[in-house]
Amino acid sequence: MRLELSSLLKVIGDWISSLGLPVWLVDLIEMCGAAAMVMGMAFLIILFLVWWERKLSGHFQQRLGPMRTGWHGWLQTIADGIKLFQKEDIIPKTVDRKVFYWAPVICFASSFAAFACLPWGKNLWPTDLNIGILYIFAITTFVVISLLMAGWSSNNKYALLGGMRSAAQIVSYEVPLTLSVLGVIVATQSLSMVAIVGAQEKVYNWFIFRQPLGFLIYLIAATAETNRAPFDIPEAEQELVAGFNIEYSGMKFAMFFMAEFLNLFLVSAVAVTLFLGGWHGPFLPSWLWFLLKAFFIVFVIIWFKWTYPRLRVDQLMEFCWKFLLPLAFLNLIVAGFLFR
Amino acid sequence: MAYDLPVLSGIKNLLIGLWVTLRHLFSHAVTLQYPTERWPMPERSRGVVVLLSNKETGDLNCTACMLCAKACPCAAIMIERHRGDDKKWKIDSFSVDNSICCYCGLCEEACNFDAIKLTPKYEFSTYDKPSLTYDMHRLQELGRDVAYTPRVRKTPAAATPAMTATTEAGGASTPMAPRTATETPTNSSEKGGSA
Amino acid sequence: MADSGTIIRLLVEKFPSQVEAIELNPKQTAVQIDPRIVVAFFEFIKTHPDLKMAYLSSISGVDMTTNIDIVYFLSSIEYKHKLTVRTKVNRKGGKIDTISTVIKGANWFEREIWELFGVEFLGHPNLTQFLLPDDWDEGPPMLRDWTGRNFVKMPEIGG
Amino acid sequence: MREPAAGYSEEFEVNMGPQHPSTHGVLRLLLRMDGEIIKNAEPHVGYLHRAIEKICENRTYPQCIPLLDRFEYVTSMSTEEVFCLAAERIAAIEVPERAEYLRIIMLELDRIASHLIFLGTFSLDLGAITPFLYCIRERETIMDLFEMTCGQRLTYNYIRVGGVSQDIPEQFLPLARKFVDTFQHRVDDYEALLTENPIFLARTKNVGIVNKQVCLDYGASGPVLRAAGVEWDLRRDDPYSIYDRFKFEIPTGTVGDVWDRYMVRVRELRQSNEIVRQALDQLPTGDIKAKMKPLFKPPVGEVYARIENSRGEMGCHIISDGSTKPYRLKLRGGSFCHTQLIPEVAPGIMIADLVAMFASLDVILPEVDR
Repeated sequence: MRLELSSLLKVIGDWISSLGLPVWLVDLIEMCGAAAMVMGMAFLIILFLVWWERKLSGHFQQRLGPMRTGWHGWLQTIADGIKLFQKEDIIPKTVDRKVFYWAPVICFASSFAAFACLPWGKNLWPTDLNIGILYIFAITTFVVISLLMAGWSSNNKYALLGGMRSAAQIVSYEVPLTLSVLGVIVATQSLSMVAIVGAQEKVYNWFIFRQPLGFLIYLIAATAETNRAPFDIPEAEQELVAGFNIEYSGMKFAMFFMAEFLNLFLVSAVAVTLFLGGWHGPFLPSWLWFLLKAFFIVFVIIWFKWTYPRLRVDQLMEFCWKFLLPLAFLNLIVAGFLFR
Repeated sequence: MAYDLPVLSGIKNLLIGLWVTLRHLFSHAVTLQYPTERWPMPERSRGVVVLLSNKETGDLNCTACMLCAKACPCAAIMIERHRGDDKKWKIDSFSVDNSICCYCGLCEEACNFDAIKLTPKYEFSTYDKPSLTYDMHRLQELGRDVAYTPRVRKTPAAATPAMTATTEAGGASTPMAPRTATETPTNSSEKGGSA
Repeated sequence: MADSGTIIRLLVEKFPSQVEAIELNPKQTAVQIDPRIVVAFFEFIKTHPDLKMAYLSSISGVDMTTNIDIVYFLSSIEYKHKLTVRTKVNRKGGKIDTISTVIKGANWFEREIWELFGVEFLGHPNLTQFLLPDDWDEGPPMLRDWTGRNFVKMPEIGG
Repeated sequence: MREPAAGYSEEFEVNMGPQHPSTHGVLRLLLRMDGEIIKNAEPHVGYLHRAIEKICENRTYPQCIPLLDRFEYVTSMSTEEVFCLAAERIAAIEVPERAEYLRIIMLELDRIASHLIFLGTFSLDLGAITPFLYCIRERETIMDLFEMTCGQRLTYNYIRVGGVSQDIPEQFLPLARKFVDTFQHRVDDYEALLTENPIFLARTKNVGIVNKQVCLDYGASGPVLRAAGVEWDLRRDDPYSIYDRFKFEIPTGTVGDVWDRYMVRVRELRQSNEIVRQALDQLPTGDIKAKMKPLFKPPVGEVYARIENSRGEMGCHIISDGSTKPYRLKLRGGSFCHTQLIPEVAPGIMIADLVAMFASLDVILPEVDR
């Protein structure tokens, strides 16, 4: 009854295998199909998120946000995309060309690769790695490398400062992030995302109720991971004039821009899977539950951005190492006792 | 820690901040979508300078007395005139360079004959600077539809030609606002008008 | 709040020959001092217990066609009284001691007067150009007889 | 502040400005930095020098006023006031009651508008974008009040020597009263977003301290001086106009750090709001300009008038030689001295603090360059 997409996919899968193609070809097609679907889903989400953030920030500040392109400006992101696409992609002369060229690619690819093992709905996931959560955190640290590459290769003082700062920030917030997630893994005894979601059938055993401190630490560390508001030091416009992506323009800048929003959605999707019971929910189809919860977390993170001032670099580090980390350890110890 | 803060009051204030922004999320937007919705300009707002003309006869009120040109701080008003046969000044050309004009309204206050006025019009941007210098006809066209109440005159103004520099500073300039009774004894034109 | 009489009496006692009171249109406590004693004078009014004029509002240069006047405006925060101090410096190549050693705030005011009037401030820590464009070579512009290359005086709109 | 490692670390120079988003107007700060810590900061000004004083020597008194609006365009009402005050003292003109009250209303509204600009850009520099929009929303109401009376939103040209140019229209009073009543809650909103916010406190407490001694040395005035704990407000200590008829306190800080300067200005917002309310209550009827000849020709004289505008002491030194044009006009703005003290305070702090400290000085560059 609940319009599950997974049954539809099973029908397509059976039809392909019934074509009598060799086994390896069938797997290949299925994998490419899954990848294509996730790619399409990711781009749709980016389009929606960019528009949504501009409308939300508008209404937070008592203005309307984009209104001119289509009804309430829903074509705005497409217009931005076209503009960035046809803009001249300037590569400054004094720039280390290869590193400069590959930095945005790595940034976008690493945050997109983590979409592979997100459980979008009931048996609706590209792959179910048994080391799901570890894979996601491992892949997303590539972003740090790309920021350093961008900062260093742009041969520009401000970009260098911005790159260094963002690398230091993401590396140091990686630690409380993983520790807060360990609390959940201790309870579910498994790294696989599907198993984690499986352990949260009923609402009362969602991990947000069993691990509230873990959820809070995760949320704070996640906003820091995506370089967004109170922690958006790398492109602190006032001090460093756009930080590491000063020299980028055209599609390269678009790649960084998209990577940021992909990261934002990824972080909230992982939060939903770990703490808000993934795709479990009463009436609506499972994938819709997953998207609604993810967009709620995205709303909270956007909400932070438009309310809080920015922390200074050393305060940000001290907050992480001297405040968030001990809290994460405490949370892990409590989780250890709780789920013996 | 650079700032040792009681954590609880910190969290409380963070939440208060969130509540303020959320409250504004649902309040009505105050912005105006410009080309479609326009701001009703107050009638005193000082926009482009125009020359007013008599409703019936249609010719300019201006008697080429050069008071506005003297009063202008940026010398944006250029007037050429010649002495007509009946000893009165006739105006040849009157141009205002809108790229120099600073829209201060001193010319309007200096004019004794309601000839020049700043109207609430503001959309006159162009691509090239020379076209910002408006000549007499353009100023007159702009001023056609501008409503103004001519000043009450005690005796018909016998505007003697040699106008000494009398910048009439004082008294409300725009006709609509209540004029105060500032009797400014000027030797030339008789002007009064009490509120 | 010492009234102007006591202030001037105190000053004239301390510097008998070099300080005399002057009358200006709106009544105010103003003194004319000899440029040579500038530093000592300001040291005195800043530290004297009854005066304590430590707050320098501003220094303005005035081109009086015969010479250049430098006018200091001082007030005291504790006693809330004010003082205007005038000195004369000759017009071309005038020299006067800097008071930025006594009151640090005078630094930029003097630098501006050096740049716009051409008055030399001896011992000024950093007498370099700062308001006018870098390639300014038309001399101090605020002098009344100054005419630059493309300086157009506003036309007198006659009859 | 942690000292950087003793090992050799090569310092590098960074240009903050002149096209930097956080320098208000056009200021270039040449920073020699060792990593994040600033070794010394050297302000380069002069990008906005328009020689207002030279031009005014060739303009009659009424013609000077539109020029003075552009001297400090955020509170141009206070520049007009100080110029007219000086001219009236030379010519010994008595300004009628209603004109004085109108001037006070306009001045205090102008101070509120200027402090709102400060609040907006200050929080913008610290990263909080939303308060800027809320402050500008309030400022729009004030701009409408000004446009309704004098026709312009920024360069008002409203105050004349001897009074004001035009009387207020009918719809001014109801709108002004509505603004005065609702403004308190709006300030509560700003405070809720910023004042107790732990991130804001972390960025502003004990940061960029301009203590009392530095203030007095460099002639700092206004909120910067009051934040350092000195209770000095020209409206009370060097009274002009009719400020003695209004009840208002002078908020002062303690340490003189960024938070104190912010807090002094927020409290001043509330005080000015009270002054406008009292002035609206006591607004008498009567003439709006003194009786005088149309061509203003003051006697020979010299005066230095000064008023308390939102940035500190705004001074105007006029020397008149009896002609219709001022012989010499010298303008003194608060920002001139506040920019001067940056090299004294900047060494040793981080670049993010320098931005916060500079924003809290509320410096406006046209006032520095004239």
